[in-house]
Amino acid sequence: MLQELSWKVGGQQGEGIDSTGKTFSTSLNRMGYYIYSYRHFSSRIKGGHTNDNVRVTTEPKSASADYLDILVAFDQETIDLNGGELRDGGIVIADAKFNPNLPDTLSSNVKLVVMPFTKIAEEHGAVIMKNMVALGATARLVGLEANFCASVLQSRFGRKSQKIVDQNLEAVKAGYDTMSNEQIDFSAFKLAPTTPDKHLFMIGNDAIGFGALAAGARVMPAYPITPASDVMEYLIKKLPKVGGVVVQTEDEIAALNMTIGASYAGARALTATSGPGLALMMEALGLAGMTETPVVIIDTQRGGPSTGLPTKHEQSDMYAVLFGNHGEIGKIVLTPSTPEESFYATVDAFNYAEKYQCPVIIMTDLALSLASQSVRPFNYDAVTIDRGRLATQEQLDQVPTGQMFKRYERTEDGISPRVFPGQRGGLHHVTGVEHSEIGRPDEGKKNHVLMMNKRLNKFNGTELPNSVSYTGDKNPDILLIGVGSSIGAIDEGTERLRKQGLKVGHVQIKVLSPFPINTLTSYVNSAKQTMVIESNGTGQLFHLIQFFGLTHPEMKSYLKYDGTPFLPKEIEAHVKGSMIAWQR
Amino acid sequence: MLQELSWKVGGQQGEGIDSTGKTFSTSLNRMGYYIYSYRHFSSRIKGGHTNDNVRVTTEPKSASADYLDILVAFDQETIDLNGGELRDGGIVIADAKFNPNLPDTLSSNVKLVVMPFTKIAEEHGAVIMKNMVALGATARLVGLEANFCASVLQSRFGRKSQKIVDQNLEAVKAGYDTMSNEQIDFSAFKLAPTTPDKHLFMIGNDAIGFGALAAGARVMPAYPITPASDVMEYLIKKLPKVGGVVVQTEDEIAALNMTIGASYAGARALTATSGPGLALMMEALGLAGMTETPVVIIDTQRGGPSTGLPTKHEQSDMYAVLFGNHGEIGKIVLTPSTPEESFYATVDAFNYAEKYQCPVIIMTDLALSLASQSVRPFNYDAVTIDRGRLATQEQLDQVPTGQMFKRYERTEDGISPRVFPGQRGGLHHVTGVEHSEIGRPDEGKKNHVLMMNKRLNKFNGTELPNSVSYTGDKNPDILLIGVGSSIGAIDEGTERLRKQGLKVGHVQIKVLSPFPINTLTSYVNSAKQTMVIESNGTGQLFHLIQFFGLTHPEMKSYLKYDGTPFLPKEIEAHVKGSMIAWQR
Amino acid sequence: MATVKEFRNNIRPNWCPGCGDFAVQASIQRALGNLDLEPENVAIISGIGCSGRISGYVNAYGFHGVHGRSLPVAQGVKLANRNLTVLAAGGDGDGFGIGLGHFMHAARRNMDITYIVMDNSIYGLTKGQHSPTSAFGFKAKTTPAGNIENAISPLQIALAAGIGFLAQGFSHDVSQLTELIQAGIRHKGFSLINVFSPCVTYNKVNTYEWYKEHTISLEQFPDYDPTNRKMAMEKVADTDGLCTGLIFEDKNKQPFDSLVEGFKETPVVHQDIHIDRDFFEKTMEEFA
Amino acid sequence: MATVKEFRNNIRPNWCPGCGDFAVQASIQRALGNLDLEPENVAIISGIGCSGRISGYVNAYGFHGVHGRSLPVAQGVKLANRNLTVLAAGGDGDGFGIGLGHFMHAARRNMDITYIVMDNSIYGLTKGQHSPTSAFGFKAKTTPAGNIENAISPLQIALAAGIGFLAQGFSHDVSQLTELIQAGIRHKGFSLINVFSPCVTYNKVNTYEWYKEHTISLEQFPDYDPTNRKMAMEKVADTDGLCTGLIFEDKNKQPFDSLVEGFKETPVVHQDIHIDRDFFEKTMEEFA
Ligand SMILES: Cc1ncc(C[n+]2csc(CCOP(=O)(O)OP(=O)(O)O)c2C)c(N)n1
Ligand SMILES: Cc1ncc(C[n+]2csc(CCOP(=O)(O)OP(=O)(O)O)c2C)c(N)n1
Ligand code: SF4
Ligand code: SF4
Ligand SMILES: [Mg+2]
Ligand SMILES: [Mg+2]
Repeated sequence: MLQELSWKVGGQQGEGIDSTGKTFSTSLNRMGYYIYSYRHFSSRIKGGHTNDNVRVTTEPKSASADYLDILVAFDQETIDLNGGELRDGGIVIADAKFNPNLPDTLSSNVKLVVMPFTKIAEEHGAVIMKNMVALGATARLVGLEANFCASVLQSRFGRKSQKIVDQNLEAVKAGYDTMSNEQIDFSAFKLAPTTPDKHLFMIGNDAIGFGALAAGARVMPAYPITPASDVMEYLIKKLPKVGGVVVQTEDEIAALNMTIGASYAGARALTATSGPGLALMMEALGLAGMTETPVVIIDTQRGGPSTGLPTKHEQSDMYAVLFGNHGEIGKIVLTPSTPEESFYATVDAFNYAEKYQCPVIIMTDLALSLASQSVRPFNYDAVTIDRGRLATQEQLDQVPTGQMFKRYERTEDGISPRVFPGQRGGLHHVTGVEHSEIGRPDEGKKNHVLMMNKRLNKFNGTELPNSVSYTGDKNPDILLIGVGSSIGAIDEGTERLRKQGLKVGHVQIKVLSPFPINTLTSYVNSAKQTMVIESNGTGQLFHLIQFFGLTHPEMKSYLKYDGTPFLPKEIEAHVKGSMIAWQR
Repeated sequence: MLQELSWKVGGQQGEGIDSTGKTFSTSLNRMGYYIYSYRHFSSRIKGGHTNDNVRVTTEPKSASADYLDILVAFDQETIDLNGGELRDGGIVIADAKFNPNLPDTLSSNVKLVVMPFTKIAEEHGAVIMKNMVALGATARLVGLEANFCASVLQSRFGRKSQKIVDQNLEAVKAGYDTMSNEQIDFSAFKLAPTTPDKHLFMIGNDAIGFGALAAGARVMPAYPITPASDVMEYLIKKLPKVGGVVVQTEDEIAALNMTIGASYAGARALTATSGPGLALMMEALGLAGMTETPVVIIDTQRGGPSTGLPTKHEQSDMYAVLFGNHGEIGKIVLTPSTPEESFYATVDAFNYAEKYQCPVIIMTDLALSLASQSVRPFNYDAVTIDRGRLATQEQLDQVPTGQMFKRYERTEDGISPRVFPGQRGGLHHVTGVEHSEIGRPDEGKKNHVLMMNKRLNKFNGTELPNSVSYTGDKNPDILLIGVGSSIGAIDEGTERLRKQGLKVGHVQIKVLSPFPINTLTSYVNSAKQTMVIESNGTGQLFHLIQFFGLTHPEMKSYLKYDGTPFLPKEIEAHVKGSMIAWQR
Repeated sequence: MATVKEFRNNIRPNWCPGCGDFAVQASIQRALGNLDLEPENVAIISGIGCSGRISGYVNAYGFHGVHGRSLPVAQGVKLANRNLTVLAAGGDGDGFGIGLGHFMHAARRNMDITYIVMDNSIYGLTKGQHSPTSAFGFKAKTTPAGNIENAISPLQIALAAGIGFLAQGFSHDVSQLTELIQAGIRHKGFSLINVFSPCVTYNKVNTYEWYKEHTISLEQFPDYDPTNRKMAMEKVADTDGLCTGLIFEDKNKQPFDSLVEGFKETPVVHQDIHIDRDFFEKTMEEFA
Repeated sequence: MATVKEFRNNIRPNWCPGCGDFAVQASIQRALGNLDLEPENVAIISGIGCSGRISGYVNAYGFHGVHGRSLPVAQGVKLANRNLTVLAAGGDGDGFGIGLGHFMHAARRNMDITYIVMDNSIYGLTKGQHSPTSAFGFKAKTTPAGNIENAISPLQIALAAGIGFLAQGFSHDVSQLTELIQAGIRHKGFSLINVFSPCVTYNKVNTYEWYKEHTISLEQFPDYDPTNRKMAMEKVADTDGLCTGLIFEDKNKQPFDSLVEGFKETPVVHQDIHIDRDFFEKTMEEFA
């Protein structure tokens, strides 16, 4: 019996690999299993290898499994590229159509089951249903019902035609039956049962889109880019339902400037992009900072530099987000680790943006943005809306006639009252030039210093709530520090090492600005050794920690930058290796 | 007798204050004096206070003086705004036209000389010559000949008409004569003589423009922006003489992309900008890094954030230059301190760009870019041109037919041979997508890692020559670290403190990337206390040092961010204060 | 009710004496007064340049953004509050140089915004470089040997972009300009009023006199029909872009905000942004 | 002498089977072969999109830049080496969306570059969002309720920008397209060849069939005179931009590089960039 299952389906892009994986994972999620599903795809539309790796567990996990149990292959390339991930005793289920064979390196440990997916599909009405056949075969192998995906197929095709649903289910059943005839020890692949717990299933971008909707965002100007586009595409469907609007702008420069305009005029507004688009937003980002206009920017990191690896995972834009604009502004950067955190971080983002009157960037990485995961249902009551310091009409009425409203009043906490155009008595000026309290250009020495201080000191010393999470041992021998989607892999690595008797702690950083340096310092000081784990080539997080003055002779950097996220076993092995080396 | 003179002329923008200052300073420079002249101006064309502060010394200095000896005022505002800078015994020479008066705070220590500048000028033919009258008055006061500026006026107006030259000289003489009648102890203002040493007189931007010309730059696409425009405007005059071309592009995005295209096709190419334009160049900067295209970018820092203080001094774009592009690329950032260094740094920049095949940014600040200074003549023989690793035709002929040239060959040092389009046998592809050795998109895991390493490790551990300069005591009690134009003020501060018996050392950083962390570490370790001195609000250089792992409990940050450069006395006072506090 | 006075503030523009932009400022103030708008219901979004300062010189809500991006900001403002009268303004470099793409896209997107360009065929604030509307051969700081790029025709490109309202004014004629701005504001959709606004400091060719000599008012052509796009294109070509007055108006074009799916009459800014529990739960359910 | 073969490399395009871009690739290869150019004297600069990949699929020097910026890069290449045949290429989003400003400015700057846009009225590579040439009402991923922006007309804006050569092709007709590209390359100055290049995956409206039905070749109009700009503007308006063939050519326009002050016949890249001592000293003397 399998306590957890790691299954992968692969073939050519445009062949329906996506939806095969999605049908499988969604169905299992509905049954109460926890899913983590990660897609491999490339920057082209049809053709080229793609695969979907679905990990099925009975407890929440937020990483791919180390190994594959089952590989469903629609072409030889799938076997050649992914076969090596199969564990001893793993199975390849392959379409007979392409005369599959196992490379020599695999043949001794892995079993190849050849099934006529395409032929069976044809017999049931359409080649395209070969995916269904494969799902049926999988179901039989892991001990699910043949109709395990009925509800999902119903939701997907039911509105189109019941016939399609039925045909598909028959194809599934045919695959199921065919697999029954194979000589396999089915008990070895039987998936352990789970409690029928209800959870959502979504990608991080969904959680952000839904979070924005719930937080009251009503205007989203954006420009398509992988892996950010889903946020826009989600809100295009939803905002019309609440009187909001998405505008696909001509470029990212327009997107952020329009977001600024909308926010200035009182809407909660956001935009979403990835590296190349972020690069184009730098000037407007500075404008938002200088004019203290609350905006929310979603930055989904992908492989860089330049166009880089648009469909691959990387965490290499931390510097750009933190330091990319010219001049000095205050900004908040949130780095949630999971879709659940992404949802609440998005709600927080809008509140912070208006509370601190500054740009807030929610920074994800490709794995967080695009991996589908089981997620606890969100709590409606936990969604609150705080629009920050808005001037009341009484305050505005007190502005002496002939004078302007002090939009940039220098208050003790640096936060000034806001008004929206349209409000009587609130007239003032806004400019990206250094300005006075009423927003008039003012190049005076004293004024610049005071205004710089006002803008920069808003979060002096502040650590936002939940700036880090901590798991593992207190006073550990080694402290692992990560950011973003790596939480799952690092947590699993941590747990395994602890089971081996090592004292390991794990801090995941959830806020990059204001950077929680104090909290982090006490964690680092409580540990003998520290390892900063991140997906880039230069150690951005590592250097960032030093940037804030925290250095430590036993602080090491562990980098991975081949375009794929960390696996638990990699964390385990690398940390162990480092501890052995260190103890010697 | 004055060992040095600090003179300022002030009035409204558009009134010729600029050229008054320039005539004075250029004339004295020709006489062999050393000049440092700093203009105060604002972001408008006519009207608004402007002034030019000229410091005249017999030894090279690269900072404004602490105090004024003489203030020439064309309006009351000039006195009100600048009178406070006069030393005890200083003199205001003011145009009778506006009925000048000294504020009470000044009247006890400062002398007001009222002279009918405008009236005299009118008598000599044109109101506009009131500036000449003021220059004559100044000449008499400090003991220069009445025709001290004859050669400069000749060069300026001679080609137009000799009559204008003569009229102007007569106006100067009239001012001279009128001053002679004043009851002043002229001997107290007599300027010490100097050796008639020959030096150039220019702003940092001139030195960069001339450096680019000498280094063989032949294509400059750029977009106007303060304080960078002069570089373009200089080269517009010069490049046509050597078959080159300047294109005023539609924006900075086009400017850098066009620069990339020109360099790819074999020209030495550059662009120049300031903060807002730099922000727009981030995407193309990443492209240059990813495609290993040599480009030279001049970034002249001004007050930020956003449009900020376009005509004021600040050093707040260091982060943006170092970290602004998304993803990770290798780049070189040079930060010369003086026009002389700017010239050679520009020559170096083109050589480095082609040697390391990466973008090189020459970063100045407004004071360096725009202050006019005396400069030692440049050495023609020190200008060498090294175009880096270019494939020879023999190498190209060896590329097997049907194969492409390995433009991105993975060599030991990470530097690959280049060819230019037009070369037979050199066909290859260039892309901002991760690519193979022949430049084909390649998203493979292994390839990305190898290519990242290739690009990032080019300068691993390298410190470029002259990455820092050092003056002052060995093993100092306090080490001062600065960057850019502050060299003069810090050096003077250092000298004064040393004369007071303190042990002070001064490191000026000339290269921000690759950061000379090793050299810096040994300097910091040799000192008891360190103070990082910079013109911004967050301590960018300070944090940058920490970023590279160098922290020190006695490392302090000294920031100034009111839009004006450091004065020697400020350095002196602040450092002294800090040492006293520390010794207690 | 509001008058021109209420749109004046006590700030002295920092333009050079004689700059054409003063007349544009006055015309905007008059137009807004004539239209009986309240200052608080007007937002003026400007770019960077001498002209860009204008948002600070009209007593209304003013936003002075970055170079070339006034239109994206203005569109954002309009999205958030469709009840506001939104004006965008800036220079020829700002609007037809760095901002050209935004202009063309804003024109075809057609939000109800009135865009006023102070066209002096020069970069004023950066001290006299040539601009996209500088004529071929024009000498400026950056074209000492004469401009070798062909000038852009704001009128031609606006028509090509499918603009719904197009007019051209001249700083010399404040009453005409006032009327054009009024008409632009009244037009439901995107409108451009290109204004010949001489730079007396850096452009010694396209002076007031030059424009007086070279421009012709469309009133001189009694048969001219500004609702006829073809006629407009021809007239613009025939006059080499130097005609003034209302050049084109398409009154049937629907503005963007009236076309947005699900958009409400109440501006976004005045809506309750809380979503109700039911909608929340149902929407969440879609992820199960 | 070069033939079409020499412009083929052994790389299989990653486009979907049936994509219109294959025909554009073939046409470029044929045109270059027909013109008897050598692969090493041709540089193709492309943007980002499915179409942008084309610079890798022609055996010549190829540069695949960032999204929307092929023209600035291409102009840089031309400045450095005026002897090269420089092609720029990309999609409708790349060229008329994010890159629109560059296009208009490149057209008026008029360097000798041939720009080929693969116009499929969709964002292909990002999976089916509407593009600036998508028609009003068009349904795409980002316009589920139908596009509410008006499409840009590449032909109208090109003419408005003062372009010297304008043609339109269709992927269905490789021989016409080949000829247009040849003519564009031969034209001394900036040329645009807009190509209807159907996206078979995401655009289910503007299919091969649709274009076949809706486009009309200018050959059908024997009196059509492509040297007559006015006629061109009318024809473009009359056919709603759906005509194919050579639309306009102004043979008298001088390209940028022939107008640059002091520019030499020898390309910059082949000049000795050392300056001589005399010039150095004299130039330095100006600072004394
Ligand atoms: C991104 C950016 N690039 C350059 C500048 C510098 N700059 C300020 S105004 C301006 C052009 C002004 O010309 P125009 O728009 O015609 O306005 P005018 O001053 O003539 O009214 C430029 C290039 C800037 N502020 N921002
Ligand atoms: C700055 C930037 N923004 C967004 C993207 C994402 N992106 C890649 S291609 C593309 C549009 C493609 O459309 P089009 O230019 O029409 O080319 P097609 O794929 O249709 O040939 C976009 C938005 C990007 N690469 N860079
Ligand atoms: S420089 Fe020209 S545009 Fe600017 S304020 Fe002066 S006259 Fe007006
Ligand atoms: S998605 Fe469309 S444009 Fe892209 S390759 Fe496929 S058919 Fe061509
Ligand atoms: Mg202008
Ligand atoms: Mg397209």
